[in-house]
Amino acid sequence: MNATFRFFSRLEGPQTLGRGPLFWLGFLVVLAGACAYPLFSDGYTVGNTVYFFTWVFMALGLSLIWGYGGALSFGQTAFFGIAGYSYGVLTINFGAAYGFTLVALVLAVLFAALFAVLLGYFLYFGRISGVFLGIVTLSVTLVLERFMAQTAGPEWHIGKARLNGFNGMSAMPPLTLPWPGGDLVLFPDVELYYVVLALMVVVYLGLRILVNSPFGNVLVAIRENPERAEMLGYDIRKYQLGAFVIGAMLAGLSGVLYTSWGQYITPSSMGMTAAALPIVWVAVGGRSDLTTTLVGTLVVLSVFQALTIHGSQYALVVMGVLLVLTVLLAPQGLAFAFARLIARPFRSRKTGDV
Amino acid sequence: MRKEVLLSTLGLRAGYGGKPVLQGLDIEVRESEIVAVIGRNGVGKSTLMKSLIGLIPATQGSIVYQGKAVERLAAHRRARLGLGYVPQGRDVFPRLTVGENIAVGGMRAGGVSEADRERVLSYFPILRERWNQRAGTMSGGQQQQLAIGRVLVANPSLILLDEPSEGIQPNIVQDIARIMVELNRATGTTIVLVEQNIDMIRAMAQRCYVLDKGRIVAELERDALADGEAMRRHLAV
Amino acid sequence: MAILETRALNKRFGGLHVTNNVDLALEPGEVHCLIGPNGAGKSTLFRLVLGEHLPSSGQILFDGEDITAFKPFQRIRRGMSVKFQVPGIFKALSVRQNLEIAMQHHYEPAHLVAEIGRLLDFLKLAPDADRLAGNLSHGQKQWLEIGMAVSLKPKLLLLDEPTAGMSPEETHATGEMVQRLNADGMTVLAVEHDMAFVRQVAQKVTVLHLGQVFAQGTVDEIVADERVAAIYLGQVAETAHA
Amino acid sequence: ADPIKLGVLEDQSGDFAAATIGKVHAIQLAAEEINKAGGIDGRPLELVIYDTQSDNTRYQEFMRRVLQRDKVDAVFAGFSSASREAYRPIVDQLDGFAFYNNQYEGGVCDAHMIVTGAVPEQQFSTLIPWMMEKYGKKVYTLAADYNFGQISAEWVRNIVKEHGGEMVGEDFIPLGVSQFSQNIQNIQKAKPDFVVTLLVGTAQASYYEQAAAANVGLPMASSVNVGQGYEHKRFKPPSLKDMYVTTNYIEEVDSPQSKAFYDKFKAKFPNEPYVNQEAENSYLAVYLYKQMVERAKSTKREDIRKVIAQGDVCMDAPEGKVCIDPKSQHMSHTIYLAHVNADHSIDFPKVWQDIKPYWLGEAGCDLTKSNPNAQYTPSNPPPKP
Amino acid sequence: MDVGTLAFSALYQFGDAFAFLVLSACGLAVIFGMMGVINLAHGEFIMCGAYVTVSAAHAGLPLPLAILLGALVAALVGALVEIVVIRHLYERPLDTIVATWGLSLIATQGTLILLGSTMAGVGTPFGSFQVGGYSYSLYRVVLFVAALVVLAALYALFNWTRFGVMARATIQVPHMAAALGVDTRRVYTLTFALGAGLAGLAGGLYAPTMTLVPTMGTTFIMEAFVTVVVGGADVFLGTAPAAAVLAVVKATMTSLYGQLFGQIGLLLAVIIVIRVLPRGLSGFLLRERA
Ligand SMILES: Nc1ncnc2c1ncn2[C@@H]1O[C@H](COP(=O)(O)OP(=O)(O)OP(=O)(O)O)[C@@H](O)[C@H]1O
Ligand SMILES: Nc1ncnc2c1ncn2[C@@H]1O[C@H](COP(=O)(O)OP(=O)(O)OP(=O)(O)O)[C@@H](O)[C@H]1O
Ligand SMILES: NC(N)=O
Ligand SMILES: [Mg+2]
Ligand SMILES: [Mg+2]
Repeated sequence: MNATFRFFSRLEGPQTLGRGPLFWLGFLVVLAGACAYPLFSDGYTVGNTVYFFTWVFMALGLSLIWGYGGALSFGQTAFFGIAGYSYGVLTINFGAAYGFTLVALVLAVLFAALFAVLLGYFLYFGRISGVFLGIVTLSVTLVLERFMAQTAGPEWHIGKARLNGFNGMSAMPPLTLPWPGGDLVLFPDVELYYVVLALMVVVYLGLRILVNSPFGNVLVAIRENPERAEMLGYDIRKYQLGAFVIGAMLAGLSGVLYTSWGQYITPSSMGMTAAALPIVWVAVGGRSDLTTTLVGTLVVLSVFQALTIHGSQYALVVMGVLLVLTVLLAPQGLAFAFARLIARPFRSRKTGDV
Repeated sequence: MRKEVLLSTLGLRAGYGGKPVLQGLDIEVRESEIVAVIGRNGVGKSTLMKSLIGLIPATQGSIVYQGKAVERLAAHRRARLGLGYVPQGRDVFPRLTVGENIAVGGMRAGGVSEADRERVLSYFPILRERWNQRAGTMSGGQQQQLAIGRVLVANPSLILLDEPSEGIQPNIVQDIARIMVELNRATGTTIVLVEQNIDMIRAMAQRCYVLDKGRIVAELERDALADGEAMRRHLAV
Repeated sequence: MAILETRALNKRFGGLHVTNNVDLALEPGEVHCLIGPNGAGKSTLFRLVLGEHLPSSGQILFDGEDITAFKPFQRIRRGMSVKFQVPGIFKALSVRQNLEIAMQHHYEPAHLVAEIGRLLDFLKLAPDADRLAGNLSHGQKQWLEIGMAVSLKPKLLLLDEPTAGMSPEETHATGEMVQRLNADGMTVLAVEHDMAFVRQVAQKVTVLHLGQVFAQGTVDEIVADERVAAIYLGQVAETAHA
Repeated sequence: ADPIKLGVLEDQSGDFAAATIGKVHAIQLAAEEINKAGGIDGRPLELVIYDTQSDNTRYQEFMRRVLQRDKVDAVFAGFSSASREAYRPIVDQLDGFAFYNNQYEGGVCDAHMIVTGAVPEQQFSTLIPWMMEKYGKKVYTLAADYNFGQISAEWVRNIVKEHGGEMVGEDFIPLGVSQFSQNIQNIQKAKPDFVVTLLVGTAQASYYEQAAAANVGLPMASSVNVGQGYEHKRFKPPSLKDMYVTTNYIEEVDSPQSKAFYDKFKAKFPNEPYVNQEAENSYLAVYLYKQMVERAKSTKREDIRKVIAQGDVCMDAPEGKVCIDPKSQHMSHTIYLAHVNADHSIDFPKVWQDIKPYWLGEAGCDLTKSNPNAQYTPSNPPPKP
Repeated sequence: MDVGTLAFSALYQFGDAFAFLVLSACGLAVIFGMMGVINLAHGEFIMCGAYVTVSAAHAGLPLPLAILLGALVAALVGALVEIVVIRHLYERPLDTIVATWGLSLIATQGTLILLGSTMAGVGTPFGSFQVGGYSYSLYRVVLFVAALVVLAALYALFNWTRFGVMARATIQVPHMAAALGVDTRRVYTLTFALGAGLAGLAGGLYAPTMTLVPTMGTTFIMEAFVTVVVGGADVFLGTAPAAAVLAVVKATMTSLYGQLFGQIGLLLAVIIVIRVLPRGLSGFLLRERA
């Protein structure tokens, strides 16, 4: 009991919206709903929901880097792409047997992390900040896109895996779970749904603990006033780098899940439009909180998809209008505006007296 | 004989996003007067100054300047009517040069005349010396001098001074007090002064409001100001 | 051995020689005030000591160690802390969180909450603990920043105009706080223009002028120095709170 | 009777919209005609249309949607090859049946796919020898720097060599680039007899205007421009003067079938800026599908493929006669050589009948025997058995 | 080939790249440098200028006037956008990324719906000239001159006029500028309109040489951002040298290794410049200025 309490108390703090028994009760209800829902739904809806879920990791990572750390990374898609391609190259070369796809997933995320360490070191130890950071990260992802787009020729291959240029790489196996009596192939259906849902819950709770820890405190401090944070004795570059790498790994996780979901990865996943989308999700949801980011991302993804399905040629116009209105009318993000209305009984975070 | 009222507030209330700070303030500033406003930290002195110049809206009450209700006017309109404002914390334009900062100060009057510029530079010689230095790289006290000079070039008829002595070396504090008094005598410029520095208040002010928790709790006339002990008591309310 | 020592320290900005061959030594346990005209180079000297600026030449020693090339956070970890001239706080965070961030690595988690509470009382900010720091009045921000600096329990506390914008009363209280910290063994280096404060706390005073050490001595010696009066204090400097 | 459902995934907005809105309209036109005439075997044709917004991820989302939720019988999908590659794994995974009604770089050997567009061997084996004969043997290629451009350039290179010509230059242009001063100079320096322009997308089409402004004055040959992006209508004459294009259809084709098709199209969609070859490919694909379903008496892919295997699935399309090749499930086409005059009017110096999509079959793709779900290129051919 | 021909062609390629970088960037630079707003709808203002220019030319207006009209209309649209949307976001500049991205969606798709997927061009004026066996488009030279004129005019405007000083003051400490009598709202509106108008001018100038489609603005975006960033915070000091440096990089890489490397070279140049000079070229130029 006491241990449970301590566990929950580490999940809470001034850095996250929602606390107290009521909030967690609500959380469990939502989780139970999410677990039960495939039983009442069809394959398409489940597969489509998994598709939405795959993007959430990248959004949460950006929330950590940008919302908490104050550094706008415009290049999360670079890590997404690197991990996606890595997964493709690894599994095309080594197959899917013996649960190798899971090894490939881990390795791919590690590649993204490694790249983030290099890039992050270059950025933060070079004291690049503000919009310059955004533009450098954007440039990096655009370089990757341009480069990958022209790898159509036969000379561009890693082992058996052709990079295949702008058309994108396909034919990699989906994720598999080793299972007694034959591996479980995770096609975009119920099995994959539960795996990704579990991952999402773990990542969400893990990030909550992280941002409410002393590490999270320092991260927020750096966002507010880096000079002061340094003058309190913190090596701010290490904290920023830490957040950047974690955010990159989450983007990488999204990349692997996406690649496995559609058995396809393309340079456009690293292009300008793709790079702008995570920023939109996170900003619309409310970047300075994990929960709002998560909810906001899912809302934006489903609203935009629904609009595209039903809105015909006006879909993009309506999307644009919605974005502008959201920014104007819900300055802290849509989810935050809703949360403020709904979460009152949950004793929302104290935001002072503004 | 009393001069005409230049600026007055009636039941002035103002605050920050729903949080009231000024709780119905009545003050009167007469032409060519130097009035001080004193009070502890956080009682609302700067809030009063900001609402007078128009940087925060009055939620209730009126502000009358030269017989005209100005509480609905935007800050730049009030400035153009002759209000000058030296904020607490200087707020110079950091990436403009000293000269450009001065130029912005003269904007409301349509430009800085040679004579005005020379007058201000004679008050604060360091500004001439550093004419092309970026204001953000000036020392704290130098910035404060710039903030004051920037307002003086436009010859405002009423100056709102929020803690002008802050960060200034003692002998220049005395200079500033002297300059202000001279200016007041020579041109009839009216001054509202928020200060913690008793010497400066005594050197300048003819009258003084004591503020506490957003209300005027006392009004001291000239002779009361002479009593240092009483002053200190009020500042410590 | 001096706790802080600068040797032939120089800093130039373009053609401007802002710190000119400064040799300064601080004895452990002293309260040392640095005064001098606006633009004399006091804040710059602070920034050099803290590593915000790198010197054009010269050396800085802290506790016998050469820290000239250290990063700011490394210096802080060796036992300095600072309150800047312009208040540096975390504006969008609550007052309590500001202190928590400062203190979290200096206190056991179990004691942290209580310690924060004590400091809040001490700073008279308890009623404002859950407000955003950016919404405090100017003076309150000063207090908060002093509190953050002090909470690091530094060996050397650097204060740049700690009482700017404070009423005489509060200035006095700040002086008392400095004296108390000093009594517990903390060395303090303060830049101040408020001579009442200097008189209250300083055991030694250094006057900086045009980037150079211009005079040094006790408060009385400095106040009596006509050269200092001429460049800095003016004639009637000292009547009010003597 | 139950309707037959046809999914339509085409870009009606975004970068490619200019070339693809007409594809949707062509499908609507065909469906309307078929339904008026009693449907397919008495079953009405129902279209499920989504706008893929020139975005690969939308193809992935909507391909799942049409196959799983809307349960369509077949899907007509895709303009860019990248979008085709994005949805193809999903079609394979969900065992769907998709028509790619677009000219492309060739090589898709996938039993779940039928391709009605033209491929390089059809367009270049005709175009390049003709150009070399008329203008000379020195050739310069300016191509989009991605699969389509690179593979097409490879075809050009091979054919030029076979015919004893010489490549005097090759420039590859990243998609989205719109400034060509350096390339224009490179071309002038190499002094080719003609330039093969394989430029894709609206931005790259700016080349023509810029080359004309610099007075390059060389004849041009293309498999993709004019037929797809109707550049001769968009740019002011004479910037496309002496451009030669092999295409299986454009609205200027002067035959009774073509006229009839064009008139029907314009009657239904009077604002259509141009009826391009992809519109015709899409239109004929609907009729082809009708014929196959009626012959198979089923909409199941396996039944339809049995009909294809008979090797006689042919029809009279607006361009002329076309047939499906059972090995590759690609189409034979009538190839028109369109020539752009100084005033941007078009004439057709040459027409080739019944050009087969021979390469895949010769290289070893045989869908009647096995299904590799792969895409091959001349430098990456199918593994020899 | 003789040295003169070679030199001229190198110069021409440089000038061509320079003009494209400057004209793409200056509208963005004004809005970003002055207001801190990252305008992702920059390309759509360019498109607006191009569309208006071409429509006006089709309607019979002489091309130079049509171009000016394009710039003017873009400026008016910019003013409107500022008043309706941007004005409310100055406190949170990063949110303008989302808002302007939304605006760009509205603009591109709205144009597609209203005006169709393409528009017919007007053709490039002035013809060509010959230097040492190569023929060049004279209009590209005009573009280069236009870029120089725009740079000079901007520099003069912001450094030598009241408006310039007012605008820079407003951007830095808006409340203080207001308290000193500056009508900050008007300054913001005018500045944004100026940026939009410059984008429109770029669109108008390039319209005769390009495909006219609703998404045409995107082809300017990368060059625009790269130039602004390499230039650094002070746009008037930074844009010209940044465009010059980048034009050399781009022209050289393109001529040696082709367009792909021209583009990748540009992007790598950004990364390297920012690493070496974290505050851009203007930060570097200003570093020692007391
Ligand atoms: N921007 C702001 N947002 C919210 N509250 C504010 C803001 N600025 C000041 N306050 C609050 O308003 C009250 C009055 O502040 P004000 O700055 O007017 O005090 P002051 O009398 O000038 O104090 P000081 O002597 O410290 O300058 C204080 O409680 C302060 O916390
Ligand atoms: N980055 C810089 N570039 C140019 N000059 C500078 C820079 N920083 C400081 N200076 C100059 O160096 C001198 C010393 O400044 P410093 O801030 O150290 O003064 P100070 O003694 O703290 O003065 P104050 O009492 O006014 O705070 C001043 O003349 C200032 O203008
Ligand atoms: N299929 C093409 N042209 O990409
Ligand atoms: Mg105040
Ligand atoms: Mg100082």
